[in-house]
Amino acid sequence: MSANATEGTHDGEWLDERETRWRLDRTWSQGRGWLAALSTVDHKQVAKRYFVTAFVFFFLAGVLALLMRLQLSRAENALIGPDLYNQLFTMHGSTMMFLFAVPIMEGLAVYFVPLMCGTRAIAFPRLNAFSYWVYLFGGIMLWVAFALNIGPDAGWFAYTPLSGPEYSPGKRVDFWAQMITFTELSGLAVAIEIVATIFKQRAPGMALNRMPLFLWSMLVMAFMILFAMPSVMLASTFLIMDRLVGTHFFNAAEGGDALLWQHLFWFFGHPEVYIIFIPALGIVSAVVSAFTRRPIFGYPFMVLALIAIGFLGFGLWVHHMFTTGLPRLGSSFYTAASMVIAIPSGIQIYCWIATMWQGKPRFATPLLFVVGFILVFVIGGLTGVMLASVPMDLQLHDTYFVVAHFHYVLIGGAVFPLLAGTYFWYPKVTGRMLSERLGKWNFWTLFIGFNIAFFPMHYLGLAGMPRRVYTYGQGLGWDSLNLVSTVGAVLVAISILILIVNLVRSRKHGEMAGANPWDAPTLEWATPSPPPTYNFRHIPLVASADPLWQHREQLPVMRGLSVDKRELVLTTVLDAKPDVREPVAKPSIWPFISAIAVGAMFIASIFTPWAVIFGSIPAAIAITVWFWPKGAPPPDEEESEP
Amino acid sequence: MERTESIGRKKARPKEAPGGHKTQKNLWAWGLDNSLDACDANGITSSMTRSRNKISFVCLSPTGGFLRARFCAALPVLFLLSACHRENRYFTPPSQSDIPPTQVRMSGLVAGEASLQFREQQRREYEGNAYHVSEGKRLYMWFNCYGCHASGGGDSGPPLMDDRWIYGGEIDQIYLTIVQGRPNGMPAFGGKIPSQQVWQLAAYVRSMGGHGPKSARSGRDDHMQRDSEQGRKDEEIKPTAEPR
Amino acid sequence: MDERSTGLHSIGDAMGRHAQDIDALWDVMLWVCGFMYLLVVGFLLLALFRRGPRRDINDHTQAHEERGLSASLATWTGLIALGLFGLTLFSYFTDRSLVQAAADAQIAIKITGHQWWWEIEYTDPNDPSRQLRTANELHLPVGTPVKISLESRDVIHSFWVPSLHGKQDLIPGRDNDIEILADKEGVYRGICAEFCGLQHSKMHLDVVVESKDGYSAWYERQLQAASPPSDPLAERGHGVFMATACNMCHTISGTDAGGSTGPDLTHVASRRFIAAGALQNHRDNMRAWLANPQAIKPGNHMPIVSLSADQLDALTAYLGTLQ
Amino acid sequence: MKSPRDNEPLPPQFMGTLAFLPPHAHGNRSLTWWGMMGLVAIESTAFVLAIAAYFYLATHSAEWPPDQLVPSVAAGNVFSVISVLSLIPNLWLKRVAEAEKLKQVQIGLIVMSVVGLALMPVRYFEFASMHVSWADSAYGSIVITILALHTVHLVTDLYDTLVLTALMFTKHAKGRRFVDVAENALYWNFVVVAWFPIYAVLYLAPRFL
Repeated sequence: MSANATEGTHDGEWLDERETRWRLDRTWSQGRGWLAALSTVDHKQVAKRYFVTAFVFFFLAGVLALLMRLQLSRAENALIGPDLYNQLFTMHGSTMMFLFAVPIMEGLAVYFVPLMCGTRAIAFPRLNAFSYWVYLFGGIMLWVAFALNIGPDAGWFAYTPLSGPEYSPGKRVDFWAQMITFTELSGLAVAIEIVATIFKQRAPGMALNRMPLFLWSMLVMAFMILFAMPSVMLASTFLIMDRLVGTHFFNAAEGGDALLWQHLFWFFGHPEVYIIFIPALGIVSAVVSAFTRRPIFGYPFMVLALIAIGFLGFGLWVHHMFTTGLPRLGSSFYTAASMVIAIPSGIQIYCWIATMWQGKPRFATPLLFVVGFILVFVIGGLTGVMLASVPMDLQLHDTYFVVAHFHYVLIGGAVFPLLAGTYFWYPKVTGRMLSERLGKWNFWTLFIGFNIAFFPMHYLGLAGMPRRVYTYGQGLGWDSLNLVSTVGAVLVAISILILIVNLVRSRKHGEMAGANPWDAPTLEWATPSPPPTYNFRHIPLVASADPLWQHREQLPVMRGLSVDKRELVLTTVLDAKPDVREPVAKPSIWPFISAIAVGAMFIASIFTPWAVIFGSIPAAIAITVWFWPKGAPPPDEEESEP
Repeated sequence: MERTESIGRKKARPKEAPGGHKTQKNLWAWGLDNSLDACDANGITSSMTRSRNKISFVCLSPTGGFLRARFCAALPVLFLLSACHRENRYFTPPSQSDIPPTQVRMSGLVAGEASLQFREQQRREYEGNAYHVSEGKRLYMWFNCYGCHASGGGDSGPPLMDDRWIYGGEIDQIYLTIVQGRPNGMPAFGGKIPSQQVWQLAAYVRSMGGHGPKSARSGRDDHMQRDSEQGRKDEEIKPTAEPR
Repeated sequence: MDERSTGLHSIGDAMGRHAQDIDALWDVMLWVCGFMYLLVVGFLLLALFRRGPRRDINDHTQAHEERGLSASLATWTGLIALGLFGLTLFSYFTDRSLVQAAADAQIAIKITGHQWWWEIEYTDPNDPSRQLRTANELHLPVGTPVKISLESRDVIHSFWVPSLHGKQDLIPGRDNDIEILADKEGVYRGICAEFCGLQHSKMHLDVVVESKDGYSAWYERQLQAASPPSDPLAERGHGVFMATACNMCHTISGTDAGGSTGPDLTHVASRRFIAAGALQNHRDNMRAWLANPQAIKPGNHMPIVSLSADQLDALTAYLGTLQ
Repeated sequence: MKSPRDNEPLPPQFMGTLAFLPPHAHGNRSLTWWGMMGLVAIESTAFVLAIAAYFYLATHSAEWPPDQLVPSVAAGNVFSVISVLSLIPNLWLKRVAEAEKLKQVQIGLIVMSVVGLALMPVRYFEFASMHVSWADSAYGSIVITILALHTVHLVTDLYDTLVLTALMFTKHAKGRRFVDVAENALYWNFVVVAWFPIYAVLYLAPRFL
């Protein structure tokens, strides 16, 4: 019976590779046309949408940053007024954190985790499609609001009571709070998928200690999302309830407390930084390994360091609140905890450099960005150590020193690795190489421009310049360095334009990449570029952490999965022994429709609390249809997705 | 004064004549747009907008590409228009006269065509703007309206959140009441409170009674909610979704 | 405005005990962190460009230097831990010394944050009647520890005078305080450091540290009620002040003006700046401010009051007499 | 896919077959279980944080609850008793679902649907027995919010149970659907277990704080 045909065999006879491929292509086809485009559940397709969407938001938020730099380029500049400026920096921060940094890391996970695991699909592919749509709608909502002058203006941290009903009239902050709901819902869904994929869908033989460091970092990130994001969802719910239905969570006069917001927000907000940073560590490990042609030195230390960072990241939130007058002894504890996190970070840095020491570095663009990452990020880490100290923080808190610090951490620690990853994996995603020449330009303009833009801010902060000011007086002595900083920002913008040119040009005209252009060791390179919908024609059998370096002639694989049904193999958590054959969901339009229903409910609830009740009905219907099994069930099994 | 007519129900938004009340420097020069000018593109507003404090990203929408066109087309125009005005922060008074055309009339119940038009205009201008209403709320506390009228429930002064008005409950009538004062204790604030602030107060007073678009009204206060035992009991019996 | 007139506002210009302690900590931090950075960069460059045997994946000989690298990883980790431990200790003891209260603060000051200005109240512990209210300009005697209690009327602000001490937030519903001790006479600039809305940028504060005598003289002067205007122009300005919106929000003691929502103007002419540090206090600036405060601080709570040119001149002249 | 020669991956070397693996499994061998655990982790965190917020606000208030408005405990007790008792049919349902016995599963689902429906009016009275509105004070806000948060879980699980009950009476009632039923039963356990700290916070804490 053909429905039971599996790769390698057909009714006991061998299927040749051609036939296998043809059948798999047919079985896993995502279809054509706009309906198919909205229905796709292919994790790579969804991830590409994440990439593009997040990059567009990155670009837009970058434009806002440029506007702010123009405004600050001289004292008493009248280019932008306070109302717009406040919206600009709020939008810049919110977009960069919620609509760019986290989603692009999630997108990266959605694309590469299944490939590195050697599986055919991500766990819960329909949920994955749903989470992308929710993210997209949330982002669009925020930016449409901004275009309509309903842009939030209370800062990306939205401290109460400034963001509360009395001091933020209108709907601006409500849109911000709902955007949080959208993106966190999306993020939480992705986290569940990543955990399930990594724990249950690794290729047979890929025991935990053979997992690439990239997978470890994504696993830690996913766990951090699970435990950090509920906090901000709760906080933003409290906020929007204070604003819309008159609760008193943050109203001191009625027993509420303004600092409750800060605790909840930073209990999320600090892990958030690590949620962005830890995947970047995974990228760096992958790139360093591939471009020095060595396995990463000290693999167990690296894994332990990642996990340690994940845990410690939850113990630091109070260091954002040293100036609020909390008990000093408690604060000192957070100083110590914040400093301790430098140890695992230091170990990681050491292990990468040690790998470079042993291996034969190849100075391609990805490695350049990694070197840039180390040079820039370590500065950010060290200024972080300074800020962890209570007395230092009393002086430096909320100054431009902090602005410099976290841009060194986030651009250094996330954007540089992301660009390394972009140059590294673009061939896998598109099948073509990015231009090395433009890549080098991209790197040097970014590296130089970034330092020109942000290094002077350290000094500005020490010179007393506070954050979030739309202008500053003449005679305060802040003019010239601000101008320098603006020049640097322009250089960064040029660098990003070079990147865009490179990305667009190479899509059509880049050199063909082939399956493994860098001779990298992990499983995503064991399949053609770009990978087929089903990722792997045969499920790899893994015997080491660097399977493609171990096997040069032939790749050990397992046969036996169906070629006529969407199937993948579940393995055991620790040793990755094959355990269960799991059906995979087919494309469906219902995640998209559900996302619309949920989005409509969220947006309507800004205007009336009743929307939560009435809006949940269409959402429930849509989600039910999504889960309801379709078609006649086969004798003993049918496709579906929980 | 320049007014433009609506292209449909509810869409008309009076805009003020050109005047020297731009608080922020012109962004045109930098090629930046103003969302109100996006309204202009729809032929709704007048030639001049009051506050250039918005960059329009309608042309740079977040998704880019194919989604953009579809998305822009789907934007409900009405929403766009109301949002433009509702969320603006107007820091300076309009340059044209905002003194009600009809003069002192104690009953305030009869109004001519001109004053009806004016009333409509001021309602849209002030009641329809979240910032004005919230400024009115601040001034309500600052100028101690609270002292006599409490949070609208009334105390030694009459309540402001019901439908019973001695001297008229329209925005221009409330304006005149504040400016001229009324017998039995309401002082005249004319000359003591600048005209725009009086309008803001009047808009806030109107919003206490549930007038004006809901999305422009203020949320709860950041101080004690209960002025009196009575108010407390009311709230216990029936929690309101829209607390004052 | 030149740099001298704004007062010192840099963390490096530490003129108070607390700021000096923190500055000392900064120096240590800078050296330790700088040293660590150089180590990293040196190791990185060496790792990338060193000559000598390198092995890639095809070379299966067990790397000889593996052991050496492991040992130096331990050293490196120990070095980081040691450095951090030292810094934590140093930070901890600095913090102890910061919170060590001086025996008895001799002057009690309360600062209340408003959107977007500072209200300052002095109380004389010995004589409650000698209480005074001023705004945006804090006067302190040199070498005297002062305890300032910090409150907010609306949103969260943060009190920060970089030359004297770190910041402390003013949070509605909470009582915070900060102790400062200025060692040198001079003028220092205070800045609101927590984002507080539209005019967060223009919410500055002048701290004038004087000799003890100078301070007492200032205090006595500030306790006086405003002297009645002498020349006719100022007289007219007084009339304008009382007849228009001004006295709804501002107090001038000795007159009928008793508004409490705006800064106390009894001695406004004695202050160095107006509008919370936005403008130097002289005639032209005052007139421009009165004519259109929204052009100078868009969104601030002082409305545009329509006054004729004559009225403006008179009002400016009157306020100029309030020394 | 048009690809150059070197886009072909390494040729396969077949090492074994996966063909004999079972098509579905229960408990932590199934993906559904892991998805459910993810949800439980998220929601537990939300509950823990909400409870933390409760105590945070309590320690920052002079009077807790304001005006000694302690909630009446009757409805909460009824809810607790019913939900504890519901664990009996629920655990049984989970067992029969894992054994894939259709008839028993159908019965169990109906019982659990009835239990869920029965709890709804009780929950309604619980809101009333708080004697406080969310708009009264921070106490009212957090109490109502925590109760509402738990109610959301209750309603979600009830809806899920109703849908599964319908599903198990159709032709789809086989194979993996039993996994879904078992995991839904697991979720009900979570909803019940989560109730106890919430009960303690809502009803007992105001009496002892």
